[in-house]
Amino acid sequence: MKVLKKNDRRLKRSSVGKMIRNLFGVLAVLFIIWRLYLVFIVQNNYGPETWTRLLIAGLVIGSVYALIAIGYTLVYGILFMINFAHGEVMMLGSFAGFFVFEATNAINITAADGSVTSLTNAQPVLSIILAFLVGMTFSAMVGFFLEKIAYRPLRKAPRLIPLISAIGASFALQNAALLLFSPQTRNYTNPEFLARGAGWRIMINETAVILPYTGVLTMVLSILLMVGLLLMVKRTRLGKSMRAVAMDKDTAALMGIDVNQTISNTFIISGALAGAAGVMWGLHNGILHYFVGFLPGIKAFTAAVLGGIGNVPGAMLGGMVLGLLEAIGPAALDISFQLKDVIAFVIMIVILVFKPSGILGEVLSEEKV
Amino acid sequence: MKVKYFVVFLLVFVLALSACTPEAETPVEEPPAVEEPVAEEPADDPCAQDAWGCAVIQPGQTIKIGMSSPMTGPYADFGIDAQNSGLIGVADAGDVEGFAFELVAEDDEGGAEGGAAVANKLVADQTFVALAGPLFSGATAAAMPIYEAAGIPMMSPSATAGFLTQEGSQVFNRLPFVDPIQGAAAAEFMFNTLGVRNIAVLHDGEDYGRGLATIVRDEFTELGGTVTAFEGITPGEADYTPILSTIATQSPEVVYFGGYNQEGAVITNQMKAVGLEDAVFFGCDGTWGADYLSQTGDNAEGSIHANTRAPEESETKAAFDEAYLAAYGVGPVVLSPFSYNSYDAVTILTNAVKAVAFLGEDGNLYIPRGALVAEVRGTTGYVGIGSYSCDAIGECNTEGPAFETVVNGEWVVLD
Amino acid sequence: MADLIIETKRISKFFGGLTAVNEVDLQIPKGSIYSIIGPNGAGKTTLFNCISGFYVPEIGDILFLGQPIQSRSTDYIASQGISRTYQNIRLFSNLTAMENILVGQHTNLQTTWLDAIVHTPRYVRESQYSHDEAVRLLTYVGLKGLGDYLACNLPYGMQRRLEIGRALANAPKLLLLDEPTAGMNPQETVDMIKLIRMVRDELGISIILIEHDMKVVMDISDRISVLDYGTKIAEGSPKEIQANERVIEAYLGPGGAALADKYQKRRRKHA
Amino acid sequence: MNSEKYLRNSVQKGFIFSIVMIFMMMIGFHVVAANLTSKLFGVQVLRGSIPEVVFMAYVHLFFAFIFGWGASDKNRPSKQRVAQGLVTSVTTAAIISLFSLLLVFLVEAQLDIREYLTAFSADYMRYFVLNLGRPGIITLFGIYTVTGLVGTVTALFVQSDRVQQAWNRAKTSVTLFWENANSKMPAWAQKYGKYVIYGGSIIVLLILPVRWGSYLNFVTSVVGLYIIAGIGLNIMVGLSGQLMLGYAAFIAMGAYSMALLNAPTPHGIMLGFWPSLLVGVVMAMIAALILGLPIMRLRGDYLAIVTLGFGEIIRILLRSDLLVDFTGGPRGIHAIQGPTLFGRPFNSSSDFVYLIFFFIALSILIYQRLANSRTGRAWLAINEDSIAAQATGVNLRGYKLLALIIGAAFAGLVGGIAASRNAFTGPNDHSLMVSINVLSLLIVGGMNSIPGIFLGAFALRGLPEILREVETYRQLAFGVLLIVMMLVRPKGLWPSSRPIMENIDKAKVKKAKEKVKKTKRKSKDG
Repeated sequence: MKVLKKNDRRLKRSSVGKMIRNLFGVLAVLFIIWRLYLVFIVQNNYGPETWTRLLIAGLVIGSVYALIAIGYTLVYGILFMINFAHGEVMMLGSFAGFFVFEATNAINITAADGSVTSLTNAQPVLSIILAFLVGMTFSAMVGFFLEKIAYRPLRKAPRLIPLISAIGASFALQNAALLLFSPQTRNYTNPEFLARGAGWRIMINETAVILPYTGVLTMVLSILLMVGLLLMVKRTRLGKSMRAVAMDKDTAALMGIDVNQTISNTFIISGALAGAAGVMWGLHNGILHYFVGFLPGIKAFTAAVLGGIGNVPGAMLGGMVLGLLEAIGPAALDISFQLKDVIAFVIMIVILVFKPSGILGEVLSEEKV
Repeated sequence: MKVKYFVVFLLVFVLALSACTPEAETPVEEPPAVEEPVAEEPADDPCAQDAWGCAVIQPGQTIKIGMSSPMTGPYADFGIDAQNSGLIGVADAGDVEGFAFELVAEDDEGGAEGGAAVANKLVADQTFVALAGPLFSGATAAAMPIYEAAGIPMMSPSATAGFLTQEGSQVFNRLPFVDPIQGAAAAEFMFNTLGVRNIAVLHDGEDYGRGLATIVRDEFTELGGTVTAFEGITPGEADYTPILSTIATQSPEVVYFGGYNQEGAVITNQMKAVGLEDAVFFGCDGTWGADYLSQTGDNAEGSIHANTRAPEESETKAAFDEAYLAAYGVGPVVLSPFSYNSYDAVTILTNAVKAVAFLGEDGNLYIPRGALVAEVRGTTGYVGIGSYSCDAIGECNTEGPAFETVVNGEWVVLD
Repeated sequence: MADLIIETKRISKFFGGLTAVNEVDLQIPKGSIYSIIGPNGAGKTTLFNCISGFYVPEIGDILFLGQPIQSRSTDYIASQGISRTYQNIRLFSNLTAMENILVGQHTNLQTTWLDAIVHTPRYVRESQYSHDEAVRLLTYVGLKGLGDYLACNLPYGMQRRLEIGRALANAPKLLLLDEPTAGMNPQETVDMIKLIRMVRDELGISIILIEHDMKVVMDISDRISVLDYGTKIAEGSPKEIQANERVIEAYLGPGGAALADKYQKRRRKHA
Repeated sequence: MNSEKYLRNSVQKGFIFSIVMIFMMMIGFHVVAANLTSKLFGVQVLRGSIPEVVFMAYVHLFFAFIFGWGASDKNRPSKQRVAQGLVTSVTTAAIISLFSLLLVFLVEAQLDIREYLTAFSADYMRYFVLNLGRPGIITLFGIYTVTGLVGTVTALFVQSDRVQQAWNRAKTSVTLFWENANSKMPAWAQKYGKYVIYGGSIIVLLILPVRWGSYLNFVTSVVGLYIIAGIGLNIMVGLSGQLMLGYAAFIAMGAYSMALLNAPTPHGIMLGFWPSLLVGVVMAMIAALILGLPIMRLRGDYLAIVTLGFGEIIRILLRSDLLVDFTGGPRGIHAIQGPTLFGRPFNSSSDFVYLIFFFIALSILIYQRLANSRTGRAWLAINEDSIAAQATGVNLRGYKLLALIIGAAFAGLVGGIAASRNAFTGPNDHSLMVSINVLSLLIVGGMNSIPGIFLGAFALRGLPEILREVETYRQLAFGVLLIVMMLVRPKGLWPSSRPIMENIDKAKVKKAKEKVKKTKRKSKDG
C-alpha cells in the first residue's frame, strides 16, 4: 500500500489551548481584583449595613435556587437528562400554596373575645404547614406524571430527545397555567406574623438592617430540607437504590431494584422540593404568575451545573454561589445591576473553563479506553 | 428515491400553505377587484379617488378590526387585557348599516418578528380595515410599513416610543401621552411641586421604561436637581433588594421608576426593608392600575403615578367597568394598565369606520381606506373613557399626564 | 537503533497510589510482531494508552523512530503513523463501514473544508483516490460488499476486521492490536491470525499485540514481553516465555510451575 | 385475574380521558373547539362569542368517539375489547357527569370563581352542559357512554383482520400499479423523469411567491430562515455533537452587523446590504472563535449551559445601558435597508422569498459538500466516539472549533437577512427562545437530514402560524405537540440515513447480506 506524505505541520496544539485558557483566567482574575480594589479601597461607597443587606438577599435567593437546583441534579444524576420543565413544576407548587392561603383566608374564625380573624391568622403555623404540604404534594404529583407521560417512553432514546420533550412540557405547563389561572399576577397573603418586609432589626453602623422573617424561614427550611435529602440519599433504602440506579440501571435491576419505581420516586422527591421552593418563593416574594418559574428554573439549572451536575452538595453550593454572585456581584465589582446575570454567567464560564465538571463535580475520566 | 419523496413533500407543503388561507390568494399590493364596479359609478365616487381603494364588505361578512398584542409569553397579560377590552369596545360599537364589527386579536409575542407576522396575516384579509395596536413599540416599528402599504389606520393604546410618530407615517396614531411629555412633566412635578432635589432613577431595561427614565434623568438634571443613581433592573424578577440597598446609601428623596406595574409593585414593597422608608416611589403610567394597588397594599400609600387625564368617573367608564367585570370576572386595569386605552382605541376606530362607510347599490358596504386613515388622524374632541384629539402626526394625547397618589388604597388625583 | 520502530525507556504511569506501568523498557524492531501478555490488570492496555497518547507517562520516554512522542497529543501521534484497535471495539457505530475506513484515512488526506465547499480539482482527485483506497482496504480485510452497512449492524468478527481496516487506512508504520481475537470462535480466530500475518508480511507494518489466547500469541509472535503488576517480568521468544517460571507463576500464582507441569502430564495421559 | 387487570386498565384510561376533558374545559378550550367546528360547517362565528349549542354537542360527540376508539387494546379478543370500551366510556361519562354537576351547581348558586379559574364564566359552564341545566348532565352521560361504545365498535371493525387485509391489498395494488407504470414508461422518461420533477418543482417554487400573498410569503421566509439556521446548528449539534443553547447569539451578531452598518440610526454608515451581510457572517464566526477557544474542554451539558450563558450575555449586553449608544439599547434598530441586486432594489415581499430560496439552496450545497467530505466525517467521528476519533488522527479541538465557526457563519447569514427583511432588529429578537426553537426544529425534524430540517422548520415555525386560529391556545398546543412528536417519532420526522458509497450492484449486495446473516447465525450457535 502506498504511504501518502505525512502531515508534519502539527505542532503542540494542546499547549496553545492551555495558554489561551490560562491567559483568559489570569485576565478574568486581574479584572475582578481591579474592580474589587476600586470598590473597596478607592470608592468605598457602601458601609457594612449595605453589605449585610446584600448578603441577606443573596442567601435567601441562593437557598431557593439551591432547592430547585437539587431537583435538576437528582434527575440528571439518574436519567442524564435536563428536566427543562422543572421551573414550571415549582410554579405550579407555588400556585397550590397560594390557593391554600386563599382558602384559609376565606374561612373566618370567631375568637373567644368575639373578634373575627381568618384561619390564616388564627392558626398561622397550621396554615403554613398546610400550604407547604399541599404545594409539595401537588408539585410531586406533577413531577410524577411528567416523568410517566413525557420522559419514561423516551428512556432509551438519544439524550437530546428527552430534552426536547422536556422543553415541550415546559411550554405546555406554562401555558396551561396561563389559561387556567389567567395571566393575572397574584399575591400571597401571608399570616400577619410573617408579613413580608417585617423582620428582626439589626443595628449596624447605627442603621437598622432588617432580617426578614420570611427570608429566615426560607433559609432555615431549605437547609433543613437539604440536610434531610442528603441523609435520605446516604442512609435510607430509597437513597441507596437511587444511587444504584444512577450508577447502572441494568445492574441495579439485576440486584432486585425496581428501576421504574426508583425513577418515579426521584421525580416525586425533586417535585416536592420544587414545590417547597415555590411556596417559599410565594411567602418571601409575594408575587406569583404563570411565568414565575421560568427564570428561577434557568438560574437553578445554571447553579446545578456550576456546582457539578449530578452532585447534590454541588447543587446546594452552586445555588448559594449563584445567589450571592447575583446579589453582591454588581455592587462589589461596581457594575450596573442590569448586568448581574452577565456577571453570574461570566464567572460561571470562568469556573467551568478551569473546572470543566463544576465546583464539586467529579472529574469525568477523560479517557475511558 | 428519497429525494423524489422529498420533492413531493415540498409540493404538498406549498399546496397546504396555499390552502390554509384562501383569502391570501390575491396579492394585497394591487388594489382588489373593486376597480370594476368603480368604473360604472359616477366620477366622484370615493373609492376611485381613494389612494388605497375601498374595503368591500359583502353581506354576511363582518368589518374586521385587528389587534396585535402579546398573548403568550411573559407579557401575555397585556395582550389578553387588550383583547378583553377591545371585545367590549366592539360590542358597544353596534353595527354600520347592518354590518357588525369583529375584533380579530392576534398574538405578536410583543416582538418585531411577531408584529410583522401579524401584520402580514391581517392585511391579507380584505375585510380588515383598522388596527387597534400594536401594544408594544418593537412590534409597531416592524409592522408599520406593512400597514402603511395596505392603508390600514393604526391606533395604538400603549406604544409610547417617541420616534414612532416622527417618521411621517400617515397611518400610525396613538393614545398614550408620549414619553417626552410624561418625562418632562414628571421631572417638573418632582422638582417644583414636591420640591425634592435628590432622586434615584430606575428602569426595567425595556424600551418604554428606559426611554422614560432617560428623559426624567435629563430633565431633572436640567432643572438643577441631582440624580443619585440611574440603574436598570432585570424585569420579571421578584427580588430587587440588592439594587435598592445600594441606592439607599445615597438616601434619595424619590425613587423614580420607568417600567410596568409588576416590577413597580415589587420595588414599592421592598423599599421599606432596605432603608428607603422615607423615599417616595414615583411611578409612571405603566405602573398605574388596580393591580399595583392589590399587590402593594399599605406600601403603596403616598406613592405617585402618572395617568391619563380622565373625565372623572364618566358614565362610559362606569358602564365599561361593569361590562368588563361581568364578562371576565375581574375588573379592568388589573391585568394591565391599558384596559381603558384599548377600549378607547377600538371605539375611535369604529367611530371612524361609521363615519366613512357607505352602502353601495349592490348591497355591499364600502369603506374607503384612505378616507378612513384621514378620519382617524382627524379625530377631534372624542370623549370616551378618556378624551382625545389627534394632531397632525398622530399624537392623540398631548395634554400630558395627571399625577395620582394612593390614599387609603384609592387613587387620588394630585394637582 | 535505526531498526527499532518504537522504544520505551523506563516509562511509568501512576493512577493515584496505583502504579499501573512500572519502569517498562521495550525495544521493538521494525517489521516484527511483538506480543505483550500478562494477567488481567497487568497494565498492558495502559501501556498501549501511553504509546497512543491517551495518557502521558509520568516518567520515561517513548521514542517512535527515534523521535520522542510521549507528551504529544493523540492525533499527532496518529499522524506520525501509529494506529490502534481497542479491547472492546470502538467503531463509529452509526457510520457505515466505508465511512469508518474513510475516517481512518484522515491523516493521509490533505484537503480542507474550503476545498470541500468549492470542490477544487485537488479535492475531487483526492476524494476519488480515497474512495478507491477504502474499497481496496475493505476487500483487504475481507469485507467486500459490506461497505454500506452500518458498523453496528455487522457481526462481531467483522467489526473486529473493520476496526483493523480503519487502523490500516491511516497507512501506519506501527499497529497496536488490543486483543484482536477476543470473543471469536476458532474459525474466526484462524482467519484473524492470517490477516495479522498478511498485514505484517505484505504491508510491512510492525505490530504490537495484546492477547490472552496463548495459542495465538505463541503462533504468530516474534518476541513476547510479559507484564505483571505493571512490571516487565520476562521477555523473549515464544519458546523462552513458555519455559519461563516467573511467567507461569504470574499466571497461576506461587507454585504455579509445578501445577502446570502436573496439568500438562494429566492432559497427555487423557490424550 | 387477567380479566380484572385489563378492566382495571380501562378504568384508569377512563380517568385519564376525563381528566383531559376536564382540563380542556377548565382552560376554556371547548368554546374554541365549538368555534372551529362551526367553521367546519360553514357557520361564521364572531370571535369572542359563543357559537350555537349544537356545535358544543358535536364537540362532545367527537371527543366521546375518540375516547371510545382509544379505549381498547388492539391485541385483545373482541369481546374483551367491547367490555373495555364499555368500562372506559362509563367511567369517563360518570366523571364528566360529576364534573357537570359541579358546574350546574356553580351556575345555580351564581358563584363566580373566575378570580381564580379564569375560564369559568356562567355562560361557558351552561354551554358545556348544552344549555340544558340539570338534564344536561344526564344527556352528557348518555353521549359519552353511547358514543364511546360506538367508537370502540368502529375501532374494532376498522382494525379487524378483514378490513386490514383489504386495506393492505389496496395498498399493494397501488404500489404495484405505480411500479408498473414506472417500468412501462419509455427509457428517456425513466432516465430523465427525476429531472423533469426537479425542474417542475423549481418552476413552481419560482412562480409561487408572486402568486400567493404577502402573508404566505412572510411565513415562507420565516420558515426559510429557520431552515438555514437549522442547517447551521446541525453542523454544531448534529455533525460535531456539541450541544449549543446559545445559537441566537450568533444570529444576533449577524443581525446587529446588518443593522449597525446598514441603517440610518444610530451610526448611519449605510454600507449596503451585501457588504453588511458579509461583515455579519464574519462577525458571527469571530464570536464563535472567541467563545470556542476557552471552552473546548467542556462537554455535553456543561457546554450547553455555557453556550446558554453566552447567548444570555450577548442579549443582555445588547440591551444594556452600557452599549446603548452603540446598539440602540432595548429600542432596537429600525429602518434597516433592503438589498439591491444589479441596481434593482428589493421591494416586494416575494423578492425576499427568492433571496431566501437562493440562500437555502446555497446552504444545502455547502452542507452536503461538507458533510460528505473529510471534514464532515471527522465531525461525525468526534460525535460518535471522540477518543477513537482522536486516535485516528482527528484534531479534536480544531475540528470542534471549526464546526462552531462554520455553524455560526450560517447564523450570521440568517441574522443579516432577517434584520434586513424585518427592517428591524432588537435584543428581544434574539432571546433564549430562538435558540431553543432552532434546536427543537432540528430534533423534531431529524438530525443530519436536510428533509428533516425542512419538516422541522415547518413544524416549528409554520405550524404556530397556522395554529393562529386557536390564538392563546397555540403555545399550549405547540408544547403538547412537541412532546407527542418526540414520543411518536423519537428519531425525528425524517431520520437521517448514511450515504451509499461503495456503489456495488444489487447482486453483490444480496450475496453480502447472506454472508452477514450466515455469520450472525453462526455466532449465535457458537
